[in-house]
Amino acid sequence: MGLTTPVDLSVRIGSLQLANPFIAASGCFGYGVEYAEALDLSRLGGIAVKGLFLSERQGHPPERIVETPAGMLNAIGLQGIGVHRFIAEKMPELRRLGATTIVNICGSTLDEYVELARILSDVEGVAALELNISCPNIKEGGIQFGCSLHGTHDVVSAVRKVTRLPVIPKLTPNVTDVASFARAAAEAGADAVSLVNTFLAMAIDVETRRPRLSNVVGGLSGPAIRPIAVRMVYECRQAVTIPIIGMGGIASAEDALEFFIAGATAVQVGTANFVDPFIWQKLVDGLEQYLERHAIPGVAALVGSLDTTPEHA
Amino acid sequence: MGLTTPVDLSVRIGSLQLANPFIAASGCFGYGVEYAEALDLSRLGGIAVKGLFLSERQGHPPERIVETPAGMLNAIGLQGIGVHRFIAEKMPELRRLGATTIVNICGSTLDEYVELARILSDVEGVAALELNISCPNIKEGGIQFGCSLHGTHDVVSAVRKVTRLPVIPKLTPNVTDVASFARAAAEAGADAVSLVNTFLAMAIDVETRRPRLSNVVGGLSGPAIRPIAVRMVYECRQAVTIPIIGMGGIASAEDALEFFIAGATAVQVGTANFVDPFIWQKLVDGLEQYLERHAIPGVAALVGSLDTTPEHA
Amino acid sequence: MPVDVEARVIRNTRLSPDYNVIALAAPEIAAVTRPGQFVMVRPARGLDPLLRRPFSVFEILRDEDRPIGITILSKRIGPTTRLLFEAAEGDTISCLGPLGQPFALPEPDAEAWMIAGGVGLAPFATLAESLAARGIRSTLFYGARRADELFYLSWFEQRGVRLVLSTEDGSAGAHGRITVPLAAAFQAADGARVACYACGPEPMLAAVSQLAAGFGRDVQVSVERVMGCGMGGCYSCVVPMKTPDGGHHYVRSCISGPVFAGSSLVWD
Amino acid sequence: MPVDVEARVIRNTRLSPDYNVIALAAPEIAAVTRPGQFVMVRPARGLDPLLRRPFSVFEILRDEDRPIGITILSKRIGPTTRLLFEAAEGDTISCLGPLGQPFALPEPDAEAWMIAGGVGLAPFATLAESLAARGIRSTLFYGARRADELFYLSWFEQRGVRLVLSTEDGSAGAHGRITVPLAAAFQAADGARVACYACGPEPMLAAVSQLAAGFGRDVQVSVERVMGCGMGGCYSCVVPMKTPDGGHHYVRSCISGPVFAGSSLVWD
Ligand SMILES: Cc1cc2nc3c(=O)[nH]c(=O)nc-3n(C[C@H](O)[C@H](O)[C@H](O)COP(=O)(O)OP(=O)(O)OC[C@H]3O[C@@H](n4cnc5c(N)ncnc54)[C@H](O)[C@@H]3O)c2cc1C
Ligand SMILES: Cc1cc2nc3c(=O)[nH]c(=O)nc-3n(C[C@H](O)[C@H](O)[C@H](O)COP(=O)(O)OP(=O)(O)OC[C@H]3O[C@@H](n4cnc5c(N)ncnc54)[C@H](O)[C@@H]3O)c2cc1C
Ligand SMILES: Cc1cc2nc3c(=O)[nH]c(=O)nc-3n(C[C@H](O)[C@H](O)[C@H](O)COP(=O)(O)O)c2cc1C
Ligand SMILES: Cc1cc2nc3c(=O)[nH]c(=O)nc-3n(C[C@H](O)[C@H](O)[C@H](O)COP(=O)(O)O)c2cc1C
Ligand code: FES
Ligand code: FES
Repeated sequence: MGLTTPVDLSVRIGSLQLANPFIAASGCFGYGVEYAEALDLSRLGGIAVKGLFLSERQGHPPERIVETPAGMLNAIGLQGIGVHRFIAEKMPELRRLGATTIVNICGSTLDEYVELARILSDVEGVAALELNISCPNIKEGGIQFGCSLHGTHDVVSAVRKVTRLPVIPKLTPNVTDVASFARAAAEAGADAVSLVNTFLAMAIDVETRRPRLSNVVGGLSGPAIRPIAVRMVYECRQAVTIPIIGMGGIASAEDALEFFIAGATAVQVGTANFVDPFIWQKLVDGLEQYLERHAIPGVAALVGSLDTTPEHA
Repeated sequence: MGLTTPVDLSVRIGSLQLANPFIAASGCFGYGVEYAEALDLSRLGGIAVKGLFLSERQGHPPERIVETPAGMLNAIGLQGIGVHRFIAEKMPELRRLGATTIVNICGSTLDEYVELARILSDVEGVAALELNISCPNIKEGGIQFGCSLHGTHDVVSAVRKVTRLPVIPKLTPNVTDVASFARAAAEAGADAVSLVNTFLAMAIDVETRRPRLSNVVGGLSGPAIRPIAVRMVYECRQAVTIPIIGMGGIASAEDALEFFIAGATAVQVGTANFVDPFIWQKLVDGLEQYLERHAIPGVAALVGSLDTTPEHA
Repeated sequence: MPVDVEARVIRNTRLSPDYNVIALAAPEIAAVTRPGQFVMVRPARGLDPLLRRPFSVFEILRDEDRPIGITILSKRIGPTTRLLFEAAEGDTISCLGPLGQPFALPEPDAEAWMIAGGVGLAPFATLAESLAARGIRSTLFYGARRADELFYLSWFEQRGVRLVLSTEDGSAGAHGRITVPLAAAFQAADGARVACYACGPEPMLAAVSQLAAGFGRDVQVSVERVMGCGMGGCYSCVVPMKTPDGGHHYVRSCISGPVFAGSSLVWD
Repeated sequence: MPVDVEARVIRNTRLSPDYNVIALAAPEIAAVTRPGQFVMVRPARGLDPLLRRPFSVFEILRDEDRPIGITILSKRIGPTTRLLFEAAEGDTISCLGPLGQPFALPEPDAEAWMIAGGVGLAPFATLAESLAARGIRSTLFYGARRADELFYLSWFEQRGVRLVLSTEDGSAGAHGRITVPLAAAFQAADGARVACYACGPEPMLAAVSQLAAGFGRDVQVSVERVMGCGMGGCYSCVVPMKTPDGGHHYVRSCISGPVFAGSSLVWD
């Protein structure tokens, strides 16, 4: 890293301080503990654990994923152990390992979100709540909030009332104007917004003329969606002042830099973690080198620094 | 092709009969004549020519395109020669070459669409009108209609009144519920809908911290978007009975088959034509072989034939 | 602890127009892999294909007993296996592993039956070596479509493995599925202590599990599900495991498997 | 009429850590290409990178006068040029062409100056041969960063081309930009009939065009814009061409170019 003044990789999301801006995306990193053998979890900026309902969920039958050009579809159906088993079985290890744990929560009703938030607020080691109101793969949960401005506002303000943890609604990209959802979330008291969740999509096996996913439709993630996700982060940056956690197809430090420059304070990495579970150190190194090369003191100075003045003004 | 009964590749879009279901997508095939030296244009199902305004347009300054994972962004800005020069300079050759010419029209106002439709209705050799109400790259044209149900309805019914040509509004994917737009179009008297236009997106040069496109944002096309486009065609198929022209990332006969099975009667190919201008014969051959192999008499029998019954019902 | 190795291709041997064995320099993986474990492989440089794919570790390569690499037996069915088929000496292939739960080895006084269908042969080379090292008598029941898709027969014979073969077209061994000679063997084995292992297409695993159950026996099956990550991160690779109430729950075959007791899974 | 050839790599010669010359078997293209034309190339098998990229035809390869292929001079700057750098003999590369408007050749009594910056050398090998075949005296003004990035000097010398070199670090030829010796040559040429050709980075083309204009001369410049299709389909590759009213309109450099009169374009 040379002998220059060390650059500052830490970022702040509401009251939450992250050592670096790289967070494992929900549903792409299990409950975190699965990676504890391979990685030092405390070196990640944060870990958004797999979406949790109040109770256990079975999820969809296989096939649950299919690769598509530069991306993948998933319709896992939020299989999960439920919040109580999570607290009992996973949180102790996450605490022990020093993971900055962001709990991604899903409900079928507003009351369930509130209940989940209440329960988790008392749990040591929970750093923030990410409200999954954007999962495209299940009928009953979340997305009816995420596709309505009122729904978004209501669920955020209801959760806001019962917790002092940072509240981070996760926005769906499957809307006409994502910035208006960021605005609704901010007005309802969100500490930050995260985006994007996956794009509703499908793939067909032309030999059998059947959907490739048992759930028929699934969510598209991976590099394919990155240009749309960057645009959405940029639009939200114009609309709100709260921090934005950007994601969608990040597979390298350079990809992450697009999001910071567009307006994200931190980023999540999902699909690329499947391809390279050791990506985290590479992201940190790449960002550090970039900041040093450009003599930028820290991530904060980079956020939203896109220069859109015409080239020959 | 063996000695079996020839399969029927022809399809019908309203009053328009296409020899095969493969149409060159608007903006991706110039005015058609550019390809006349390399291809026999009469062998294509149809050619949707570059979007035309009433008058000439300069378009955006370069850079106008950038490659992204399995896709590309474009912000051409609808550079074009205007409808009058098109009729005078390009239509005679298109007629001579036997091209089935679909004219893609764009207006800044409803009246301009009507005027364009009126002018083109009297021109010999114009087979259909595609209403571009979905270009994400220009501020003044089309998209204000394409992102509003009323706007879509109004422009389609206004055009409908002045022409007997098949009217095919082209839908944007940048909306929450594309099927409602297909419904609005059908109710307004559209003969078919075509979808998808490109996804609003952006790419950033992290070294200069400037957008890669002069227009800042552009439209994402290519294989990357295919799973989303297939899903949207499938949704529209549930919503309307008029034919659907599907597109978005088709690069092989197999890709096209996904669209037919999802509900498209014909398809357009854009970006893949850049990669392989000789793709048309390969698409026809691939489709023919598929139909023969599966003993399906023609494309019509394939359209919307997706089987979504659970695997172990 | 899995490691990610940019493994150099030492050798790529084509066995047929579809099958190849590719030798990869990966001493870190070779040193610790146990029979039944797998690696997540990515031969592409760019984004196509994007995801890794799972492959059993076929052989452990040794240089005077020092583990230096592994081989993969691959059947060409899509983009990754095409790249593996075409890989040239000196290319590098990203290789993450070893992953998953290995086969449980039998007590020294048992014998072992390995039941392979097609490319399901892959986990049994390392298993055969481990069995031989323990002095356990083993038999390979090996079914394929045709005689020329039965590979590595002498390799197994040299290690003292008894072979029972079948082909769908009758061009070698018994005519038909491997379950036919296997049923006869179960019949004959009577009360003998036999550890059974199976790998192959899922209908074969189901049939073998049911056959074994009929004789009051169990089989360790190695299942092959589409895997997004191989590390427990994505929940794509689940298999339905029986629950006491007669239902099932989904378990991740990458970390709880790929080896399961055949009797523990729901086969449909 | 352009054709698409799955061209076999005959040879791949690395000239430096960044530059290579790749020889491709493409007789159909070699037979009809004229100096200044280009091909759209795609070395990838999968979707990454997706689009073709434009490259000047560098040399025409002949087997006893029969055109059998072409070469491409490539500078490694991104994914396609990386694949071209790494391509091995026997690989195939999809190659669409010839495309674009060629250079206009001068009258037999004129002399010709080719002005190349860096990889802008590429269109001048075929041009030099055409000039030589017409008995036209030619000079290559060739600028690069360093001496070891001046390639094919003896190739041009063998064909009777006079060389005027410059390097940015002064390690060969004049120190600095090629416009310095070029300006001197314009000065000296006075009223002589000279056809000027230029290819290189756009700032160089702008400088050369302006320099020439100052001496009442014009230059045929070959511009290098990002191209989506190379066939006139996409309107990505436009350059601003002067209009009589003092404004400009955008013309597609793939079909109206890549060769333009330097005086016809707007340089900024
Ligand atoms: C633990 C494990 C070990 C394996 N070991 C080997 C091995 O040693 N040798 C070997 O050749 N293969 C093995 N496989 C299967 C191998 O992973 C697939 O063949 C591989 O994913 C194909 O990749 P591809 O990119 O070539 O084709 P893909 O595009 O991934 O697949 C082509 C088609 O086959 C289907 N498919 C992919 N994988 C499977 C599967 N496992 N079962 C059923 N359908 C599938 C896909 O849905 C697709 O339709 C193993 C799988 C698992 C889970
Ligand atoms: C008519 C024509 C002839 C050409 N002939 C040659 C040749 O003979 N040899 C050769 O090495 N190159 C030539 N080029 C340039 C060549 O097309 C690019 O170098 C190539 O596209 C790089 O592809 P890539 O995938 O390696 O990198 P890319 O990812 O395509 O490009 C890497 C970076 O360089 C930028 N870039 C790409 N092309 C250009 C360009 N033309 N000008 C400025 N920036 C660019 C991109 O925006 C990107 O930021 C020619 C271009 C044209 C238009
Ligand atoms: C297999 C899989 C499972 C996911 N599960 C969840 C989830 O439980 N909760 C959630 O909010 N997002 C979930 N997501 C979405 C990701 O967190 C992320 O928003 C999306 O994948 C885009 O990022 P990427 O392109 O880096 O993967 C899931 C994504 C994948 C691929
Ligand atoms: C360079 C370019 C220019 C385009 N111009 C137009 C246009 O003028 N009118 C229009 O309706 N669509 C236009 N489109 C959209 C395409 O017609 C098509 O809807 C889109 O590219 C998706 O298809 P594809 O993935 O096959 O390219 C353009 C697309 C590209 C890539
Ligand atoms: S493959 Fe991802 S959890 Fe098993
Ligand atoms: S490159 Fe497509 S029009 Fe020139």
